[in-house]
Amino acid sequence: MSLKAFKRALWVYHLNTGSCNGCDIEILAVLTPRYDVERFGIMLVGSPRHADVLLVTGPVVKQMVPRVKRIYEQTPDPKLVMVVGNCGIEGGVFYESYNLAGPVDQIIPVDVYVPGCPPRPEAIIHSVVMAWVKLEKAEQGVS
Amino acid sequence: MELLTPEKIIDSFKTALGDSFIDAKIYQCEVAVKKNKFRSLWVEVKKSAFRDAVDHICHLQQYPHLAIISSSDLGAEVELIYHFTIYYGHHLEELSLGLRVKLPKSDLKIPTITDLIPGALFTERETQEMMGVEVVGIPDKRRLFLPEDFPEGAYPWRKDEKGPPNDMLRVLPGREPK
Amino acid sequence: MTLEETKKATYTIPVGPIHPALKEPIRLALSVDGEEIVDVDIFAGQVHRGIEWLGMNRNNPIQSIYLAERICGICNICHPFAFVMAVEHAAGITPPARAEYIRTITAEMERIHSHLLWAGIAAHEIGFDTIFYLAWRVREEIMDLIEYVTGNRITKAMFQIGGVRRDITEEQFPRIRQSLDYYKSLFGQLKRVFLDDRTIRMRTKNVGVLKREDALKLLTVGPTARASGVPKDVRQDQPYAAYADLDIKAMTPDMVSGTVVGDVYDRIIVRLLEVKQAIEIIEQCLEKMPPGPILAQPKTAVLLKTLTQAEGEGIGRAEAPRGEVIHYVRLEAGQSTLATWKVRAPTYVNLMAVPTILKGMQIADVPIAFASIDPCMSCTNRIVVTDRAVGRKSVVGYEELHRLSVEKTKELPR
Amino acid sequence: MNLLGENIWINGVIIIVGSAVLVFIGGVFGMLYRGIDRKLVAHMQGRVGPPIVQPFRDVQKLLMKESIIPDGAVSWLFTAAPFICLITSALLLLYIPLFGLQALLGGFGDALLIVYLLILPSLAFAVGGFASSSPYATVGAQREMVVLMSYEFPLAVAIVSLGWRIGHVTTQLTPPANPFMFSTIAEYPIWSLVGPLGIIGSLILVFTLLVVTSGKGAKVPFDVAEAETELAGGILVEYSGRNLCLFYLADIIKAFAMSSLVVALFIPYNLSPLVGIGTPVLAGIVDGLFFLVKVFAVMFISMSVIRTAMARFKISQVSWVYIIAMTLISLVGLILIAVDLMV
Amino acid sequence: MDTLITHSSILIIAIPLVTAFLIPLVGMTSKKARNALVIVSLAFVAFLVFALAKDIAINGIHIYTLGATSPDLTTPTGFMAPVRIILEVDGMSILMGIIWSIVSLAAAIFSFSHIASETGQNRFYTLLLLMVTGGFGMMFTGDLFNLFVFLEIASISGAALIAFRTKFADTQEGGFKYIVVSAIASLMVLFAIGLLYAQYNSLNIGALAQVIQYTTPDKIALALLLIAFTMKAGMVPLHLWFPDAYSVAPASITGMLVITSHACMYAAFRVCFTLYGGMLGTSVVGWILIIFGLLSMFVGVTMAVFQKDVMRFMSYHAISQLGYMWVGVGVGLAVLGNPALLATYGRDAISGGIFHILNHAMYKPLLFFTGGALFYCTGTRDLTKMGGLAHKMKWTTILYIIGTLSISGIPPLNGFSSKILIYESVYQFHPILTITGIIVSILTLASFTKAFHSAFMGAELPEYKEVKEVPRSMIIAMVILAAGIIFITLFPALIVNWIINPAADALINQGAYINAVTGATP
Amino acid sequence: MKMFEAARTILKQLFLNPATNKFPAKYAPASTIQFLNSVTKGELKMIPPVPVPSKFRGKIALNKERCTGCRLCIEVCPTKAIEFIPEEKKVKIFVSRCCFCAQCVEICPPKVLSMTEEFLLATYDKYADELVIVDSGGLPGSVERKEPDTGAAEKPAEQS
Ligand code: SF4
Ligand code: SF4
Ligand code: SF4
Ligand code: SF4
Ligand code: SF4
Ligand code: SF4
Ligand code: SF4
Ligand code: SF4
Repeated sequence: MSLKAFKRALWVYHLNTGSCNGCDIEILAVLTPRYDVERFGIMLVGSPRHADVLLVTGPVVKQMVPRVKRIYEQTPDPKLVMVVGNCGIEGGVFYESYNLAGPVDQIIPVDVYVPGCPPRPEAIIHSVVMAWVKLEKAEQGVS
Repeated sequence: MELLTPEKIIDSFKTALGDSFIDAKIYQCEVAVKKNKFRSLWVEVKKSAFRDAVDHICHLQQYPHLAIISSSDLGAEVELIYHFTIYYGHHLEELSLGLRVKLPKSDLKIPTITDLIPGALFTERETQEMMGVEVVGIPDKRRLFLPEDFPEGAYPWRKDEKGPPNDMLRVLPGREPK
Repeated sequence: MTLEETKKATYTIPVGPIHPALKEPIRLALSVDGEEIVDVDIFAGQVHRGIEWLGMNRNNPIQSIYLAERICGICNICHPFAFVMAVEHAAGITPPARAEYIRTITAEMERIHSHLLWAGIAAHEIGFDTIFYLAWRVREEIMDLIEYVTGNRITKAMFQIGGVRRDITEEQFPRIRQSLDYYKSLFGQLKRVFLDDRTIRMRTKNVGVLKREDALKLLTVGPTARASGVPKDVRQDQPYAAYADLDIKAMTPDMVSGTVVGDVYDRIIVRLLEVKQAIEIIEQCLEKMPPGPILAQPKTAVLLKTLTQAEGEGIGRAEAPRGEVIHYVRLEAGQSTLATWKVRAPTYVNLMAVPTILKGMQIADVPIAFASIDPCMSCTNRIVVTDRAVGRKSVVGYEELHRLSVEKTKELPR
Repeated sequence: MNLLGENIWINGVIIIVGSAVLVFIGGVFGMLYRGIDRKLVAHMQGRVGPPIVQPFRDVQKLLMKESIIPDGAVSWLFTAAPFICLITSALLLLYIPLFGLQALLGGFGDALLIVYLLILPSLAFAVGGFASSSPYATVGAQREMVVLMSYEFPLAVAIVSLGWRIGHVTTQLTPPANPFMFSTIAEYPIWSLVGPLGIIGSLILVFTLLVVTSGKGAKVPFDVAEAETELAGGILVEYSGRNLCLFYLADIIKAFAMSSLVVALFIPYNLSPLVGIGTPVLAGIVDGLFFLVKVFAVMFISMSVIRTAMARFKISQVSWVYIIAMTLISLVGLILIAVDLMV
Repeated sequence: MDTLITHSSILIIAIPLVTAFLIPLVGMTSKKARNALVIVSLAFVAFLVFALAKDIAINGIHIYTLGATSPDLTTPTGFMAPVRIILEVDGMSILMGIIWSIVSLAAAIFSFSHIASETGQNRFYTLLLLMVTGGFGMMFTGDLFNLFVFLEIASISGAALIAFRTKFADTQEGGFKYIVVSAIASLMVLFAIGLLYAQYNSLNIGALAQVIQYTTPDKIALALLLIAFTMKAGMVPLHLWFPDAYSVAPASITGMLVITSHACMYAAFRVCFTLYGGMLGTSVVGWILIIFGLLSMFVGVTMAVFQKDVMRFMSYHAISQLGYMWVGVGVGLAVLGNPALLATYGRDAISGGIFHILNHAMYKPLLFFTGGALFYCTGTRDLTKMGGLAHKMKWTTILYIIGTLSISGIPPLNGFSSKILIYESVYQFHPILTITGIIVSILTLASFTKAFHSAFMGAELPEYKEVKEVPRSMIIAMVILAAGIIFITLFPALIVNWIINPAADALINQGAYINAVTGATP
Repeated sequence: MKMFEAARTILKQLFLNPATNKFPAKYAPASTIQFLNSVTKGELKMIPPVPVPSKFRGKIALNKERCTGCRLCIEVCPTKAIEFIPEEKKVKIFVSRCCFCAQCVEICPPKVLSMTEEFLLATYDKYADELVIVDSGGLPGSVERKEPDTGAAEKPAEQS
């Protein structure tokens, strides 16, 4: 199975698990004319069923755990998970609380981390490049 | 509507509440270059006269703005401050008015004011779930922020044994707890 | 969602919870009859992070500035702004005047970015993606400016108790003015696009009406209140920082349209006017900026000590793009952490108006009507996952998921 | 209508092979046009936009993805709907003249058949939505039905008016020609039959059809059934992988077919007679290219520009636009043509 | 065989009649035997109908004179006009006969399970067969008075069948309404017959047609006949009783009632084309049929949208569909006096209308049967109470879809073939007719999809956990009709050439009918 | 004419250059690995991201040698991103926890911390070596990094 087309047509579902919105607006910014990731075939979709990539932000509060898992399940294979922002990666400023279950990689497997608080839009694009490299390596590994 | 000075407001509280009026203070500072004044007014009343005090505020302005109820765990008692702002809509005239009531931990009850100020509902619900203060007569008893499965009888803002149970506290992996 | 809910006549459509209204995402349960909304219930706290608790359990108030900043990534000037003011009042610190001006400038820059962001999202909500792109493209200018002035696009980290952390120097003024001129030249076009366009009018006029009475009763703040004709604006009523030196007037829609309806369209007007107002405020600030230090106590370590010894309480109020932010702080002597910290975000109160706004509307109006109070931003649509039992075969159980995730964390294709 | 013609086998083989080729070519061009459309829209929005081959990549990717069937769904319908949707969309290509040639099955159906055939993909689409049993998909499917109903009003008026006017000429012929046949329409283009009033009337009908095309293509402002911000993808919420891909393809083909229909009805001209190219091969190539240009023009106006320049309507506004406004406008067109006939 | 065919027309009427009276006897012995008897007799009747159809296709109009030495001896010596009871079967009548035989057979099979839980089943089948008799009689008779008699037979048995399920209160009301309407219609028919008889001393249609003058009493008679038949057929604005009666009958009977509507429609056509025919030189009557037909289409479909009761919902659609036939045939009637127009589109319009009768007779009973199946399984006719049934009733769902596609005229199904025939002819009369037709069929589709969603789609409902697919006999009955749909779908040209066009010609060609009965060489 | 305002604007836009900054390449390369290799080899040029201003706060850097181990940075860090290494009396910093507030930079008495301009940090491993700062050496722009020379050489507004 070739991942060639897959990697150049990544549809993204954005999932906020309790972030501060900072990362979320930068994710949106990535779609806008200045950065325009649609040129890479990336689209934001409204349903995880259509998604290839889950963009997760936020430190995962307890209420969100089942939802995060369900969305992960609803996303058809093959899929990638990218965590945007340090609070999703390691909790960031929210590292200690009575209502946290994160970080994200404690709940679902994560492929690419995008550190930053929030990362610049280019950093998010860079993470896409990293994802491509990962996919290409996986493909080489298979063949 | 007549705009009273802070001092006059304190006087009007005294006349309206009589004995139930406990204390009041005015905080004032000067801002920026023109040194205009930023003032806030803090009034403390007895719990019994709490509703009268709110009623009185409603007479100072028809729709006083209730910003939030803050609550502090002072050890033996819980202090609630109802943060009002009045006289808004007038340049430089607005006042922040904190209405302070102290509740002994043995009797954590406060009457609702949603009948006077419908918008007080959210903050009353929050106070109820976060501090464990029972708001008597609140029209919507549900929790506001805390999840369904949050343990009964635990209140995040309490600093005593009723605070969030230790096993709930979670320090994300990689950091030691404080 | 249970079965009854999927069932005919009136059924319930869940909106949320992956949505950060308030300080936290939110879930709305809409009871719908056909396409009409008959009832709305709000479930807040879907991603309650316990920020106030965190703040009360941190080592010192300086750390809490950054917590306050992350209450929300959009208004991350106004929360620290209100927070530091509250701490300053509690500890009796007076920031230098220059710092007040710099604070004001950043706050107004944020207002521009936030309103443009909102404009884009609002357009997106009504499916007008071109305007979304236009607004966000125009917004990049202010983002660049913010990055230029503060060092980061989103989280600005400008505030320090007793002042600001970075100066705005004379050399930087031209660059700032250049951006402001850009916006001034563009304002006419923005106004035409938003106020004259056919489809936008069709989707926003008489949609999501909030009457003045209701606005007052439900304690709404910010553009939501002002669009309903309540001239409430902290910058005007109880001015703080450099606003006290300027003469600010609360913007109401009648300034453009002559009447106040309180619908989504009016909220657009108010926000547009405020963009213009913000530009003017920044210009005035640049003009009047006094010289002097930018911190009351430049040594952070000393500041920490002062704060540990301070005792008192204070309230800080700031007019965020979405409305008034209030922080209450109580400090106890000998204790470095905050004794009490209470935050009131504007959406907190505005949200109470949502049922009033939505009732009687169509499903199609929900995104735009809800977005019009600007609950941070609106991903009312980010809702797919309902609690309904469509969970299908669970591909992987929790245990396995956990294992998988741990493995993946380790497996490193280098 | 005579399917039982002689040479049934030869005809059958020709038809089957021809259909496959045609659908393939139509699909490829459809995707290409979708790519161009996305590119142009992006440029109009000040962006670079995806490469033109992007739709091919999307399709390829969707095909390799897992297709999940949700628990609550009526699974056989849920899986059948995308197939039906694609097949019926592809069917359109067989009945509409493409590339300046006759329609492959042109002898078996005419413009009125197309009016009905156009319903099928939308119907399959809606059924798929109903079968997903998700509230969003259900609302989406209901909206799809409303939209379908709404634009069928002006569509019917436009096509029947056209046929009626052409029929005034062609039914007098011996033997009379069916004015709804595309071959007849091409032979007697409406513009050559009518006077100035009729030209205005016909222009109005063209306008109607363009707006209908926009709705048919389910693009903003008429994309209420999928409304991403309201319904999170609407009908398609529960679809994934191959099934989603089929819908995606069907949508692309439908848009292409719809634009070709407008071309076939109102711009049935070929370039080769005009510039006087005699050799059939060359003429074919020229006409084919000219056809692509015409379709492009229709698509650009009815889809790219409209969807860039407008906000999404509410469902009530969609039905208002079509049922009231567009229907009245198209009736005005009909009246003008009728008046033109009298004077 | 020849003898059989010679007598087939009377046998077709007689066999059900005889069987009807045998049923109580056989029914006492065994249920199975009775069911077998019903099937066998109806199947045999169907066989006869097809045989007769073939004969007519080859030899032209079939005449049968009761009591005459030779069945085709219509005019006894010494009489100028036929006096005996004459059956006259032409292309149009036999088309109706074919329909009636198929639907009644399917209805009977459907009833076996559908009615199984009711008491008085013998009575049910007796009535059913009587109704079959009445129907055939109406279609085959060549005599106005006999038409009246058979109409009465069909009406009374129909009313009794509607009210058959006495355990539901609304059935009584429905049956009552039906009988009242029938009685009024009968009275009007009887009065009209009186008017005609008084003038011309004859009741044989052919004979009358030959001599009719179109005097004022004739006009009154025409109006009365038309009102009576259109009322019984449920044309707007005389449709109000229609859903009330149709929705409460057992579904199998509703299916048959649809055909009795067609029979009344047929009677109206006969009156217009064959009886008055060339007399109606102006297009007034045609226009009346067209306008009320359009009204029926629109009112029917818009009323249907609001119905929650699945059977009422379908009844309104029946009204709407009947409108197509009125319009199609009406256009033909309107241009009957103009041979040129008749040739360019009039005949096609009539063919379309008639073809639509055939198609409607397939999909509408099918849809009523699926409605009955839903009722059978859920015990309710309320669409809003149903849901998620596709999970359980796959066959019913598929059959419903076939019916829906067909009624909405979705290509390539049969409903489309007839509609397109109508559209492509009537637009030349007036483009609005075609536009309305298309729009109504879209509305039809929309409302059927809505009902489809309410009943079949969505998650499974807990209250229908136990629901199973309906019994096999009901499925078979529905499949018979679906097979009819598919057959027509596959070979529309065949059907049009062999059945529909002859029927249309039979209507247009008044002379042939007259000649057949008066014996003059055409 | 107002109604056509939008259409005119967008049609005009059709012929203008898009506002997009094409980092790192206009379209997705067929093979990213090859693309990156060619970039390292200098055969291809990567289109650079929007330049960062001088005050930009990117990945943190630490001059380990001069760290005194005073722990003030730990005291003030809001994310617990800084860990003390007791054996060496030095600190290490986890970039994947940091919130880039630079508060530690400000408080550090010997000024051995600084924020660099590096922000393309995406990674497969959040504890990768480059994201755990132990020593960045005598970093360009650590102590040496001057207060921003403001105003000079700032990029002008990028868009029309
Ligand atoms: S990483 Fe930072 S900016 Fe991003 S969501 Fe978390 S706290 Fe907000
Ligand atoms: S700020 Fe208040 S509501 Fe928000 S997370 Fe913290 S405690 Fe909860
Ligand atoms: S109003 Fe919203 S965006 Fe602004 S700070 Fe509060 S939560 Fe953030
Ligand atoms: S885009 Fe992100 S921050 Fe904005 S509303 Fe949606 S989830 Fe929230
Ligand atoms: S995903 Fe949601 S919030 Fe984001 S752009 Fe789309 S609709 Fe808006
Ligand atoms: S920059 Fe801020 S968050 Fe990062 S290590 Fe320094 S103090 Fe901690
Ligand atoms: S503050 Fe500076 S010197 Fe002190 S431990 Fe931290 S890095 Fe080292
Ligand atoms: S120890 Fe005190 S004097 Fe020395 S650098 Fe730190 S704060 Fe300044």
